[in-house]
Amino acid sequence: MNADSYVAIAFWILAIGMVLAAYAVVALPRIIHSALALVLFFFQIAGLYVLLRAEFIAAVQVIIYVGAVTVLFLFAIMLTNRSYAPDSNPANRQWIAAGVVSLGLLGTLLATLGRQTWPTGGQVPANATVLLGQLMLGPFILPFEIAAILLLVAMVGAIVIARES
Amino acid sequence: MPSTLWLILLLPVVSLALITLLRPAPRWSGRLTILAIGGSFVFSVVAFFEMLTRQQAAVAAHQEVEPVVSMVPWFQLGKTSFEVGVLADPLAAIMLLVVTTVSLLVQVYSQGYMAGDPGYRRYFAFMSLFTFSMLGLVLAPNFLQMFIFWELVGVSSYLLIGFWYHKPEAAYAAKKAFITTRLGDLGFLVGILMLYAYTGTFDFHQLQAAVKVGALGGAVLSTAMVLVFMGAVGKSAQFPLHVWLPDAMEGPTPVSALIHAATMVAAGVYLVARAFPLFQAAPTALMVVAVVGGFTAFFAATMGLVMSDIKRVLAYSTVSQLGYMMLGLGVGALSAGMFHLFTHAFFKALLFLAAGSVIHGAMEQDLFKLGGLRRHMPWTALTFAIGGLSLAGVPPLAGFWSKDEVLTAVYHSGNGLLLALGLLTAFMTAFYITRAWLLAFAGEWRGAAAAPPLPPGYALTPRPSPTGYALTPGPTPTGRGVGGEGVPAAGSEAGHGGSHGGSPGAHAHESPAVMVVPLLILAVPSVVAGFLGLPGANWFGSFLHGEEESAAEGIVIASSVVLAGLGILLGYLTYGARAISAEGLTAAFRPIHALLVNKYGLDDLYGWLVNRLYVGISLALAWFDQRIVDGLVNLVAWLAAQVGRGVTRTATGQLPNYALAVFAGVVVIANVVAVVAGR
Amino acid sequence: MITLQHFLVLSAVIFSIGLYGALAKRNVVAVLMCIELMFNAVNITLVAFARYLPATAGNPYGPLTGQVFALFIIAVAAAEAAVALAIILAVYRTRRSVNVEDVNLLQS
Amino acid sequence: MDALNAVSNFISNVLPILRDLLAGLLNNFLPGWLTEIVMSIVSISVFLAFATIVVMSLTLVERRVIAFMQNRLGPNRVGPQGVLQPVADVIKLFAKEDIIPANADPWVYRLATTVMVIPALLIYAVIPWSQNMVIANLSIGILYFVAISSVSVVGLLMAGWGSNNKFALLGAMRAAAQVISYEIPLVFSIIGVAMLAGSLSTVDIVNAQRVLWFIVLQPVAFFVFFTAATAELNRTPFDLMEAESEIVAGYHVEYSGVRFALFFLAEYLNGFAVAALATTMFFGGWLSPVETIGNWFGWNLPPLLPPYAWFFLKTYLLFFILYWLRGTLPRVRIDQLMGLAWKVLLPLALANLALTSIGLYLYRVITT
Amino acid sequence: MFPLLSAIIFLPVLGAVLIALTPRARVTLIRALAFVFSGAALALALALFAGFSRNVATPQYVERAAWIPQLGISYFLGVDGLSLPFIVLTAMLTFLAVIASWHIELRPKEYFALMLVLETGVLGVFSSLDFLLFFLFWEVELIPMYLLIGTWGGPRREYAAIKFVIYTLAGSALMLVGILTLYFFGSAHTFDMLALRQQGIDPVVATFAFFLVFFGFAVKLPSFPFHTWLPDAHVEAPTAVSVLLAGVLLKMGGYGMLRVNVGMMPDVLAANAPFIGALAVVSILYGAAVSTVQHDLKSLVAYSSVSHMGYVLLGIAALTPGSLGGAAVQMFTHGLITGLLFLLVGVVYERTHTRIIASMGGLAPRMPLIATIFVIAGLASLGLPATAGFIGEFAVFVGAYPSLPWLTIVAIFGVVATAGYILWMLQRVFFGPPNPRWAALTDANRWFEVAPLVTLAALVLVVGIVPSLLTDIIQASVPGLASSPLLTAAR
Repeated sequence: MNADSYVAIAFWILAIGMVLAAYAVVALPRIIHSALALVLFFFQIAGLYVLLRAEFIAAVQVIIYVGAVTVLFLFAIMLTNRSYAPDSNPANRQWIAAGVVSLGLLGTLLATLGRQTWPTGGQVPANATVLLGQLMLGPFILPFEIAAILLLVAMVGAIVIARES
Repeated sequence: MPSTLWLILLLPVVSLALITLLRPAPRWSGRLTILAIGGSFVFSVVAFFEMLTRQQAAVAAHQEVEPVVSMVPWFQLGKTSFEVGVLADPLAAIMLLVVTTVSLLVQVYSQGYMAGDPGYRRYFAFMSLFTFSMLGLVLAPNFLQMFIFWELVGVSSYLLIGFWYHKPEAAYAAKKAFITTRLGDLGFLVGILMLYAYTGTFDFHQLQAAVKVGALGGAVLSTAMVLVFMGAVGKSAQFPLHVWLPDAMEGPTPVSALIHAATMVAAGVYLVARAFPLFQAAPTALMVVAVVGGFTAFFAATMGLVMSDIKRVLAYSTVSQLGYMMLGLGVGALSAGMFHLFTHAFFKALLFLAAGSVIHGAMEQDLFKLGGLRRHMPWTALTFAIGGLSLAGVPPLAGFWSKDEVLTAVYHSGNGLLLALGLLTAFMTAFYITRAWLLAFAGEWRGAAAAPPLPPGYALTPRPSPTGYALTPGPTPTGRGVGGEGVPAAGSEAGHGGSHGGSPGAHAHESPAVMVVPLLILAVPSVVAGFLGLPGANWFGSFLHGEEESAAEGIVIASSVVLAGLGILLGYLTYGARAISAEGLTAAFRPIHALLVNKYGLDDLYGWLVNRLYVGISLALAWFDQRIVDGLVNLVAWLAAQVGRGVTRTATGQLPNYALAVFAGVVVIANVVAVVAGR
Repeated sequence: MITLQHFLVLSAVIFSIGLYGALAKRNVVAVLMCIELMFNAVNITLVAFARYLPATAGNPYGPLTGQVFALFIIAVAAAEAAVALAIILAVYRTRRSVNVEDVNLLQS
Repeated sequence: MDALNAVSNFISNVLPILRDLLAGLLNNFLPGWLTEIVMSIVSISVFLAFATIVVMSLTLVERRVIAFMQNRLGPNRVGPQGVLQPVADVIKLFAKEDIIPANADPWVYRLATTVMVIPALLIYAVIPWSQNMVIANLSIGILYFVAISSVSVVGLLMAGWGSNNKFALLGAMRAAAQVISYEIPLVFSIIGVAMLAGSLSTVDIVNAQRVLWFIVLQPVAFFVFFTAATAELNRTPFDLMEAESEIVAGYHVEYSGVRFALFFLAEYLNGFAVAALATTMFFGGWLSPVETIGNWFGWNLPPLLPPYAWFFLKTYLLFFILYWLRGTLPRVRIDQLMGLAWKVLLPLALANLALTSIGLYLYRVITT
Repeated sequence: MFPLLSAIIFLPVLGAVLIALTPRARVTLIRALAFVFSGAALALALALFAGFSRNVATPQYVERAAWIPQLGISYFLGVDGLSLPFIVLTAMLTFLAVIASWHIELRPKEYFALMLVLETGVLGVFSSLDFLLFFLFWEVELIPMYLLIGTWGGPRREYAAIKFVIYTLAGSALMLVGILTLYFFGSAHTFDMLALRQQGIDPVVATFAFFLVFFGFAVKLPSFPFHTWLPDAHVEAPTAVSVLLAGVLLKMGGYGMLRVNVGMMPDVLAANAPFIGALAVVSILYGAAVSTVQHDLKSLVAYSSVSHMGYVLLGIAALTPGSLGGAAVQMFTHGLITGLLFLLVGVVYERTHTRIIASMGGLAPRMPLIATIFVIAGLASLGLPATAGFIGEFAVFVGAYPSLPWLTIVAIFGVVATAGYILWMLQRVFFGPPNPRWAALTDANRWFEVAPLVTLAALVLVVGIVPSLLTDIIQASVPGLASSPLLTAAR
């Protein structure tokens, strides 16, 4: 019962949970349930990040996805869909083709992954969060600033678009 | 000496530049031109005598005379250095003399002839340009410069023929002249390129040296020289490119005298003379020259027999005489050809200027409408007669000696057919010039003096020139002030008073002194120039060659004199004494007459070739361009549009469809890449 | 022993599920949610790479850049979601529908 | 002295010592993994009991304090001075029927309470009761708090939606909007502290205040934090989503019985957590002020109280401020609410951040 | 060192920006800005001309800065004897075009700004020594041209503009493939044009790349059978745009061929010389023949461009030092002459409001200055000595004859055909009896009409009489273009 085992247990619980949650997002007949499944999914993925020693990302994941994005989704659903009917999240006409393509992509990805030998044994530095901060404000300062501008623009844009004229 | 030559060359340019840039008063532009050309003339004389001294020194030393050369680099491209410069040898010196003399006299004459023309200044600018170009051609030390000035005299000729551009015929004739000569220049250019490709030089003397050392010769040289001769054919109006010259008479008469009789058309002859050492090394080419010359001489003379326009008669005569010169050169007699050029320049200029005087005085140039002018314009009649007799080859006038020398050379060459052609030509020449003189000066006035009709809105300005009515718009009679019609040229006022509206014939008058004096001056060399080349005492030939020519042949002299006499007699009998009915002759030879009047149908043939065939092909190509080439382009565009329209159906506007397609594509491509890459 | 490959397979599975949803859902919000699924699937790979790739010489941050990318993706995803939902609201106001198939102005 | 030190150490670290004792005991006869599971269950039970007691105490105190402020008595019948009143309340609530509205979305309706309570409990993982008494000393502790507290928004919306009641939905959306809006100044105010401490870990932050509490350096941040937190907690004067006069009782209008109790529990747990974090970030956490002040003058004063005692003392004092506010201030209007967040708190927080950065930079320039 | 080239290239675009910032109503200021900035570019170009070392074959005034070093792409500028004449020509013609556009009434702001942007694009093409930069500028030039034709053009302007753009884009798309082929399959793996000259490449691949690039340039040149965009574009384009199109844009094609096809792949060119030479000869004669029967004055001049650019192609195909130099000279002189011709057509059209040759006639007495300059331009166009037209043609012939004798001889017939259509056109437009319909017309009498005409006419004569001004520069680099090490190795 070493650390690896805990990681393995946690991974499998999270992985199965995530796949189920993701499937629920796609499959649940009510859009609000899908959204809630998405919340669950986001939470689990945060857990996965913790497993991957990316606590900061995990926190950000929760703050942004659970705290902001999902809320936006829920708002959008609540503002646009007043119905509690059980078929608010239907599939469209091309769902079979979509399934085929998705399975094809999955097969392709899995085949590709299977053919490759992947490196093991990397180590996340202990002060990862600090390093992350240095990275963001050092080598990645430009993308960082651009992301900031992007967010500003997105914010202004979202307000302008959503405002009732 | 080089500076003299440069001065000769550049003085007309100076006048051209001054006229163009300063735009002086019209009469000043005329005076400027005369001054410049006078300067050139003086320096030409200086150069001639200097050359004479050198030549005598060379003869004394038993050497070939060394030409005076002065070169400047022009530009360099690739491995070729293009150079321009001046070259003077006896040939050039004589030609300079001819050109400047005739030019000077014609300019003086023009002051009277062109007086009051709205394009007076332009006329003299063009004349300066022409003189410059001609002198440049004469002084050219290499084929490149020769070609350049060759083209420039061509364009001067174009500008001057089309001087009265508002006449459709003039504009047409100008274009025809330029394009026809350019056709010949094409051969000239290819010939030059061939020579250059084989020797790497354009220079006459280096080419001669190449021939001497055998670097150049055989079929290559022959081909090249025949091609070069094509240029001469075009410029000297030899068969089959002679068609432009008669039409070129649409230009002002002094232009015809200077350019299309005395100097420019002789450039072809000069070219052959200049390249003579090369021709000598290519006997085939020389043979071509002789045959073309001989045939042209005869051929043109036949057409001269039936022309009714006085200038056209002279034009065909020019073609014919140029054929003589070519014939002379072709049989290897450089000095004979050049000598004929020399004398011909004077008497033909004289003839043209006299004809101009006739036109100026009588405002008519149709021989069958003229008549009896000897009473009204005696000086003109006299000088015309002198020129005519010289042309006809009546001893001891200049034409006799030079033509005789040519015929002698032909005789020596042993080619009987060419000799026969030459003699026949002499007969016909005598006949048609007699006919022309008699019709114009003898008898009674036959024409009217009505002014030609005018397009509405334009007023006829009283001007002495009948061929170029001056047109100025009604509301603003002075236009932009180009040569106001009220400005009289020096000395041209005299005798204009009743120049129109009078009774038939009564209005004809002698030309002003400024025109008559050049006639008289030109009459002198027309008479005496031949003594420079007397058989046995051929100063001319020895100057050119540094050695004596072969002696005269009595039989040739005799037969030519007899034939000329017969020609004159026949002419007199027909048109003077009316002993033989001209109409009867015409009727008797109706098919031939018709053929001659129609110029052997060559003009029609060329017209058909250009206007029907070439334009037809061009129209077909234009259609091809529009429908096929562009059609293909548009077809591609149309196909693309159709494909687009077809593919548009897949644009359902449904994002999921698009996304599905994208990812399906991703899957397919990824797998294809994986399979292809084998990974 | 959980290796990188586990995460990658998980990511692939989730990505495919998300793709299916994005392609097959009629509700725009659902489509967007599925796109978020795909984003997150990608993020899993990035963070997993950051965890498992060995550090390279000369780069003191090592594969931590994977986490940086994940952060940027999160930021962009947030911006995207905000704008997309604003658009959805705007569209809903004019068309009274959040059905993807009703938004077909692109149709020729 | 050794004995005294040992006693003092035992008192200071009573819980870790007990835990290690128990774990060592269990290890003797259980396999390692089972020990861990048992220990986890024990810890969770202890924590839950503790949380329940805290909340019960808070409700009681609140009612008494408010009553005092309003010049009345408050509950004083059950037990001495009414200390057992919360127990009575709990029994009453648990005994009530769990009603699910007919039109509700049952799953969402039920899950909503869970989603509300679990994050409230999870926050406590990073609260440092003392140097060693912290459930998980995460390197991103404060961020963890922010992250977890934001989850409750989902619970709010679930409750509002699941009830299928327009008042509930409106209340939920108001609350969500409010919470999200105030989260932004909240985070910005935290960053100032994090910058001063150079760490996001709660323990590190407390340790960074050994010389000076951050309330001195970051008064503005504290103001922003506390205001924003109050708003996040939906407490007066920011309790618009439960404005009875407008939307009856907000998102939990349909809830009753044990589910209502859970909402209540979550609310108070959150409130206490906020107070605890404010203590941690601005008031030196478990650090004894006596010791700190003594250090200024070079005196080696005793801490007087165990660290967790100091911590609780400070936390309760801060929570008292919340009572105080409730007793003093009227409810704000919705536009004032949003305006305060975006136009006052956010600029303040940003200005504070900028000043802190400059100050830090200057400090570094001066000291190095 | 002062970045003279960058300054020349980007001054116009700076002017365009300033114009864009100027209020729409201040037309005079807009014109003045266009005048000043194109004039400044011209002044700098003349400074470049003066400072250029005539006896150095390699590029001068080089500016180089890494741009995308991973791909070997750099911001690499320089002038050599090939590019300098065209830089000067571009600057000058744009300046004159700005003057000639003085009276534009429709959206002058956009017009002048676009014209300046166009100038930047073209100057960039002529100055770039990096292939990708070259391509970038090549494409930059398209859009302003599209808008200029499409907005200020004649009745079928949209059709012409789209045709122009799509045709050129088709060419440049293939050219890009060619560029990439050279990049990926060559040994140098660079976009540096100088380094590309030295690189080794598989002959088959080189042939492939050669024709891809060649097609792009042949469209621009334009060579038969890719020329049909040209008459449409010219007929519809406004005067000044036609001037630039013919005077400058076509030169990009020939320039590109000299720079790329000759400079980098002379061996492929040598192998295909008969084919390309035949294309050239067809262009010459076909262009001349089609010109002859055009009804529209402008499309006549346009087709004459096809014919004249055929000489350029012939010079390139012949691949001798002289013929390459001749091709470069011919391009420059064609720029002057055709620019002048289009200006003249423009001023005539301004007055007559028709370009149908048949409806003109007898214009010369009404507009003597225009007629005089038209005759000068026409004579220059037909290659009269002492005008600029002669130098290029003659040099091409002299250079091409030893290499491709028969094709050259056939091409010389083009000279006669040119004389035919030019003189016939002059005759029909200006000569003959005065047409009362045109009795009220005036001569060119406004400074912005007279100045460009006189300047260009003077230049046509100056270059014709003192060609060494031009040839000294071209001689510096152009004849050596074909002597890449590769070619010498192949032979």
